[in-house]
Amino acid sequence: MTNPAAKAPAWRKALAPRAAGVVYAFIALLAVLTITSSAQGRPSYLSSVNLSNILEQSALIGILAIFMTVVLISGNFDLSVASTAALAGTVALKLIDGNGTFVAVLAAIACGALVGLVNALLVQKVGVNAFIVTLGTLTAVRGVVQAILDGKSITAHNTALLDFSTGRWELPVAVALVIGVALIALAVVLAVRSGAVREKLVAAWPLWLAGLLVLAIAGFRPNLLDQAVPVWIMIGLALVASLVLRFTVIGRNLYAVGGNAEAARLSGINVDRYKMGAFVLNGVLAAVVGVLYAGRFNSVDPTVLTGGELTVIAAAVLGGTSLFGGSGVVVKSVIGTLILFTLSNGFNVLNIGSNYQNVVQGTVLVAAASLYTATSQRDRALFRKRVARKAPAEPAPVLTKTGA
Amino acid sequence: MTNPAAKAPAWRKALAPRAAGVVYAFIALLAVLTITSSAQGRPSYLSSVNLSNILEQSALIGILAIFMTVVLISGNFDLSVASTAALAGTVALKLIDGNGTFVAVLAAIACGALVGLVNALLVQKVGVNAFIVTLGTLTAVRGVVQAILDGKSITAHNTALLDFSTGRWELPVAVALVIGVALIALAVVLAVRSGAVREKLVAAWPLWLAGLLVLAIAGFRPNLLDQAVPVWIMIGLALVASLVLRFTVIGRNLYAVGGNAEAARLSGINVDRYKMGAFVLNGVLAAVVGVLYAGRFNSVDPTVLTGGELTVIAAAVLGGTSLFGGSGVVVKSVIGTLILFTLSNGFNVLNIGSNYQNVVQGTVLVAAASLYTATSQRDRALFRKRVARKAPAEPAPVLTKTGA
Amino acid sequence: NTESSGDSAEPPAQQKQLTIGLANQQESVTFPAAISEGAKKKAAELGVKLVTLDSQGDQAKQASQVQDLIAQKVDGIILVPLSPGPAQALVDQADAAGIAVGTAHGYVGADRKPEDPYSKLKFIVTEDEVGSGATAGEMAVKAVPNGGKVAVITGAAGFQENTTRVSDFTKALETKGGFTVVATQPGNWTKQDGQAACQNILAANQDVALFYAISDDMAVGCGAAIKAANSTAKVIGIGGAQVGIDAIKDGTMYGTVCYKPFDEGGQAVQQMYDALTGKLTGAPKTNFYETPGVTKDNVDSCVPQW
Amino acid sequence: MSSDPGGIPPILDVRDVHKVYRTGTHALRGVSMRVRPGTVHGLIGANGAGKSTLIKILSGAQTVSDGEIAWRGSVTEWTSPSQALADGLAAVYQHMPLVPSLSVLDNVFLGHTGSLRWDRARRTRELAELCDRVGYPLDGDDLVGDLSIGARQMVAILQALARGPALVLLDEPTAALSPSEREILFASVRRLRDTGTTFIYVSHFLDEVLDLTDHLTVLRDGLVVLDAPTASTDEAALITAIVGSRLAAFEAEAPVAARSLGEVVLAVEDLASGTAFGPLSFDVRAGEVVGVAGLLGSGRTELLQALYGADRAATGSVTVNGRGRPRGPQQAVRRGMALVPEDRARQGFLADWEIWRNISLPDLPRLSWRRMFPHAAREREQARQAVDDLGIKTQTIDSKVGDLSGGNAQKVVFAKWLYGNASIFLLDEPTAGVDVGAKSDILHLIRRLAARGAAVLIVTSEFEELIGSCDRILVLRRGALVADLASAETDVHEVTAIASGFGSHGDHPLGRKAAVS
Ligand SMILES: Nc1ncnc2c1ncn2[C@@H]1O[C@H](COP(=O)(O)OP(=O)(O)OP(=O)(O)O)[C@@H](O)[C@H]1O
Ligand SMILES: Nc1ncnc2c1ncn2[C@@H]1O[C@H](COP(=O)(O)OP(=O)(O)OP(=O)(O)O)[C@@H](O)[C@H]1O
Ligand SMILES: O[C@@H]1[C@@H](O)[C@H](O)OC[C@H]1O
Ligand SMILES: [Mg+2]
Ligand SMILES: [Mg+2]
Repeated sequence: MTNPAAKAPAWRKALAPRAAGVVYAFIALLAVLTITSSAQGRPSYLSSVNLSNILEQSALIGILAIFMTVVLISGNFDLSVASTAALAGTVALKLIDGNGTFVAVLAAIACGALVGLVNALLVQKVGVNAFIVTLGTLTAVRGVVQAILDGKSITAHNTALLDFSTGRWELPVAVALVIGVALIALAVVLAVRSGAVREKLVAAWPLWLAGLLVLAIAGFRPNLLDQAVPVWIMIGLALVASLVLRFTVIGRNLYAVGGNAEAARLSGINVDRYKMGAFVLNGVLAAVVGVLYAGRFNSVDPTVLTGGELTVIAAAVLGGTSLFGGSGVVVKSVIGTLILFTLSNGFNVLNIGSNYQNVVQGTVLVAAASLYTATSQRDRALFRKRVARKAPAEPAPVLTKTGA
Repeated sequence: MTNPAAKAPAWRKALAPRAAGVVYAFIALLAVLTITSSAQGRPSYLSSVNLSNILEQSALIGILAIFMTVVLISGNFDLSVASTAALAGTVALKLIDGNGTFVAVLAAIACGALVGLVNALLVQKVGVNAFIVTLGTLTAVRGVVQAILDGKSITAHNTALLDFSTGRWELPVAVALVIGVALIALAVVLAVRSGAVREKLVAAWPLWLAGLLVLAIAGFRPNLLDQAVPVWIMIGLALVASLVLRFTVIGRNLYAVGGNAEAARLSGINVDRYKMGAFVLNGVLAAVVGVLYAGRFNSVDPTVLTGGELTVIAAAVLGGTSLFGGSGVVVKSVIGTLILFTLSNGFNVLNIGSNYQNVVQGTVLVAAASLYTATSQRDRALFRKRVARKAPAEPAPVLTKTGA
Repeated sequence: NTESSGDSAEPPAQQKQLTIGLANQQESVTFPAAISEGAKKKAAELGVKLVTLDSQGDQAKQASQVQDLIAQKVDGIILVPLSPGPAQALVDQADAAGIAVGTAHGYVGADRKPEDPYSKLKFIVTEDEVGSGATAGEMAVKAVPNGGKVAVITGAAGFQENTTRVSDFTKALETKGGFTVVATQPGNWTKQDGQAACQNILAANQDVALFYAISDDMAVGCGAAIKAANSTAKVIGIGGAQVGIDAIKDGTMYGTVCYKPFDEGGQAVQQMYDALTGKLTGAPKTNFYETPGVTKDNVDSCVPQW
Repeated sequence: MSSDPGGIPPILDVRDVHKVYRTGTHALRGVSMRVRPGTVHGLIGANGAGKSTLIKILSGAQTVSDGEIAWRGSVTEWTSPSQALADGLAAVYQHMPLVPSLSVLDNVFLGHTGSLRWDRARRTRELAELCDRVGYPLDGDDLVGDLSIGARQMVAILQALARGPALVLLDEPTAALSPSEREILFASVRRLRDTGTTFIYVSHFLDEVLDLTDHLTVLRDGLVVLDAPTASTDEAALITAIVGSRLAAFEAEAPVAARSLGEVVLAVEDLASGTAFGPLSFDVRAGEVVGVAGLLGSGRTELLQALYGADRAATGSVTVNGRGRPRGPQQAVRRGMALVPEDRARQGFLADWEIWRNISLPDLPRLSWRRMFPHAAREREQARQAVDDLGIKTQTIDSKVGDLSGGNAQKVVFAKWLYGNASIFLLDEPTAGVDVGAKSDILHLIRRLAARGAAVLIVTSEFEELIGSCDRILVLRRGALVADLASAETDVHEVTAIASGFGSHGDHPLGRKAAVS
């Protein structure tokens, strides 16, 4: 019944607009900005400095987008992240001078975990709609922040957080080269071991492409190896989350729980545990972001990060994450974040009037999403046609069945 | 096998917390506020003036909640309403002095319809996720407002809109009495005609209860018959929308389309038309709200109604509307709106510190939703136990055949 | 949010205790929060009862709060308007109910200037936003005497300050000559977004000599960006907020314009008190309180109030 | 109740189990049953008798209201499927709960514990071995959401077998399978039974049941009405036990008498759609019942969807009651077509809606005042009629269709089209999951429709049923129309052979219209 010969190879599927649309949209955006910028006689849009800026500006929302994606994959929804981050930042700065960095950060993260747990319990155990629950915690937690700060902004004297979150870290070129070579080697080894070298080598494109990218950066843009700490954290978390989602049973189960909770339950998966775990994790990471955010200026005020949740969800959805659960790829959500911040970076660089920025931003958002939705649909139709032309499968073994 | 005795009659279902939870939550909230307020020696919370205030404050968001509910029932999602309203208000005020009220209002409504149509086309025809599309139009349309107003607020000289939206209209007591009596009479007639009088009379509780309410108002609080025009518009639209959803083919099909689009499509329903219609309708009504809003101050500024979409969606979801389509009751969404505004009204009346308002508001939101989710679940569990204990199996003919 | 103050203070020669309502913008924002603090303190001094309500940035809510104050029959209302156009309708309502209204940190009437108060007001206490822009411009001309590239960081799109605080700033630069404004970009009133805007502008224009950020928060963010980019650009802010004053002291910022929301709130209460007790009569006047420019040289003259 | 030959202790002992659903339905009313190890234990009964309920209780998906269950001699109370799975019981549910957004591979090994690492290579190997053993090829990379319903059924079966369970609960596994997959399944069941695996097997196909099982339990209205070794019963006795009092109404009917046929109402010319089928051509006349035979994936479902206008990619010409090819289902309905889709949960009904609202959905304007204001009384009357006509087992017409048993839900989907103006019926597996009594009712109904002048196109994998009820049979193979047979002149063997590609017509696909006999 299935017809393997007629199937497009995996790599082609992975490169199809349906799967990689957000990447193409990002590349297109960068191309447009680069060309416009150079047409206006400005310095190269793709300079190390500018690229680093975009990364740095995206880092915190990017981290939130990673774990929002996890929550969305699990089939839930979390509007409370920005408030949670604000609370964690506030708690950290309130405590750091009196109790030291360790206690402050721990307390902040505990707050995040607590908000996540409250969300988790209300949604999974009481059964209230996640939208209402997290809208409630969004409001209530923001209220707690306002009550703590009482209309004032606060600044800490202890600069440990400041130093950490504004610090930079450079990946030595040698290490980068080693990583690049290792990635390519891994792709080759995997391909050779499997036999079908050509096919496998193509299939392993993310691996060797990443390797080449790292080598290219190390070779031609070594400055890009020097990044702010939050950027490295975002990259590290994206990597870990991707690996866990892709290569562990936990990841599989999370997708299953979000894709069809009943099917997952009947297969013996503890649905509540996964869904609640995603909420708590999201709370914890929101707290981490809050601490990094507070650390950036060692200061918070009551409106910190207000409205950030919509940006985060937009990034995840732009990255192709389904709002109905069961699908999503964290790296694509990070690229969704990068699109959003590249856009505002582009406005700044090209000096587009602030009154028009929202018009452009909204239009680009919809255009990007339309572009890859439309092409992926055409793509599917094309794909079907192509398969049709292929030779039919061999007849199945016939088992004549006679009626009783 | 079937056990009719164990089945709850329809009226009991309709009164169960699961179905009417938001009504109970609203009544509970009013009771708490009334008691607290009188314990603090303040004027009666339920005074005509205060109740009118709540209604007036809720009216515009209430109207938006009605049609957001329609969109949600159809299985979609619309974040763009607040921006659309802002645009319509801006257009109306920009045009009214030069072109007269009629043209101004028409142009405003056309803008609303246009935004709705763009949303509809992108979601239903291009196939982009409704969240991303309407987040895009939210942003872009707000940008257009900002571009038109360029950071300034504007005021019209023509006061037609102002007079209309701040006007009041009084339902004559006699008419109210007639309506009240008519409603009760209708309930009785329906019951008598159907035969099972007692049963039917109980089932028709919304009818005669509404009748009694109207009579009570006419008799004891005739001041409440005098309301601001937007309040009457909200009541009128809620009535019309309820009747259409409940008693017409259009309404039935809308629920079908949202509940299972594929089944609806194969049953011969034009799914796209319904889903798109809901978007356009929502755009038009958002425009009406925008015009009323602009009329209220005869003035708009670029930040008008920012963030209002979340309040609207919260009201609808609080009223029990599903975010996944196929279910929702507009009157309950209106009550959801009333809960939200009663809450902030209560803060003002009870003088709760502004720092704590968000804490209380968030908590009440979640508590209200939890309350009726939890009770409706317990209700089910209790019910199950009770049934299990009764209903002994009546012996059925058993054909036991023993093996050879 | 109501604070009753003045129970302890000695009631002045007045039969009935006066009640004043303060309809504030958004008390989770530090500036209006400080207005409220100042108003409370002054009310306590004067033995006036102050009812403060917070619209949380919502125009409709501000309208219903004014309604609530009217229903409570307060003697006077101090409005901190979210926006001049819509606010006029509120003033009309209060006036119709015979309640005195004045504004703080803003004025009413979409097509008016703050200098020309709406006739139904008793007074306006506010900053001279246009004048502050001019003050910032004068500082800029001193900071970069030889001219050069300038970038402006505005607040979030849609705010009136984006024009009022900028128009006379640019005029001052033009008068002096030798300046070009290479970018005007929003920093959304926050440090973080101010930092991002400045980073991005610096990437495109390495030789910007001066950044003018129309609030101290954004200016501080901008300072961080300048430092990271090893640029020598100078930053001027507006506000005289704690962060701004600290940044001037440590050299991150060149200067700012000193706003005093606490005093402003107190002054508004005083004006209202005077209006209610008959000391303030006649056509309404606009009171621009002093908003001096502050640099390292005179930084101690500006005591941060928010 | 049951005999214990040989005195082998049962591996599973169900004792006086009751189940009351939250709706108040008392689905099981004291069921006892003993299952001996290494046997295939048949569980049969009419739609709504409680079979699936019992399966769900045994798999831990539902809990008992009363009574107890002993597994390997000790009383157990599974409160979640994971516990039953851990004890070695695996189920294939009637409604096939799979994760559509995941691949076949992910689904087959869903919920497997052991290593934290998701070892794709190993699982791929295991899937290949499993497919080999079962004799059914599946591509692990396919998304389950893209599979036909039959293939999804096979995935569900492999999912259960992949755990190497001691007891497999099979709830109507063959309802969506064609004869060849059925044989594949039976071969596996027999092989596994011989190596000691125990099966509980639910089916409405009595021939299958008699052929495959060792022992039979018949449920009716939540009670055991027959419990006996298979060898000691026969089809007639089973039918009596299953349908009880309705037996009188159930009579095997003589093959369709020759009728005079009307005009051609459905003319198909060179219709094709992508990979699925075509181009093919045929006619259907008023009053004619035409069967479409073919193996799983032969394109039958796609053909019906294309005729109905539901497949935008289709090309070719279709004439419906003298008018052109419908551009969408809405037009199809207006032109008098009706479709009973094969995937009822996804395409057929709204699970949260009552029976009466589901039945009136396609026909609402007709039941409405001024075609706009639905007449609830008329809708309900029609639903009551349907409940009677089709023997839908339910407490009231207000029950949600999602709470009905599988077969009864299928009847609701069928009932949607019965009372309107439809004159061309496209029926995709209309009797899937329907009990013997109701199946005969439905086939009678179809004949009555034809007698009234309707044209009917039936897709079913029950070739015998086709021959028994159709005038003509079209055989599809890999999307090509390979034969057009008068049912009076063919038999199951021939149809099966042609469908599989071994028939005399096999190598000569009929590209053009076949003559109507
Ligand atoms: N989730 C549920 N909630 C309420 N009632 C249910 C539920 N599932 C089944 N029932 C009812 O329980 C009874 C038994 O249903 P069950 O699904 O066990 O029947 P079945 O024997 O499997 O029928 P079929 O052959 O049609 O699959 C039916 O009356 C059905 O309506
Ligand atoms: N959604 C889909 N996406 C891709 N291919 C599909 C899809 N649905 C069906 N197909 C393919 O189209 C062909 C025809 O399938 P179809 O369901 O029409 O066959 P069928 O004869 O009705 O079989 P079944 O008995 O499984 O219903 C098969 O090769 C199937 O794999
Ligand atoms: O200084 C600014 C103030 O004037 C404005 O009203 O709100 C934002 C503040 O930062
Ligand atoms: Mg069943
Ligand atoms: Mg099929």
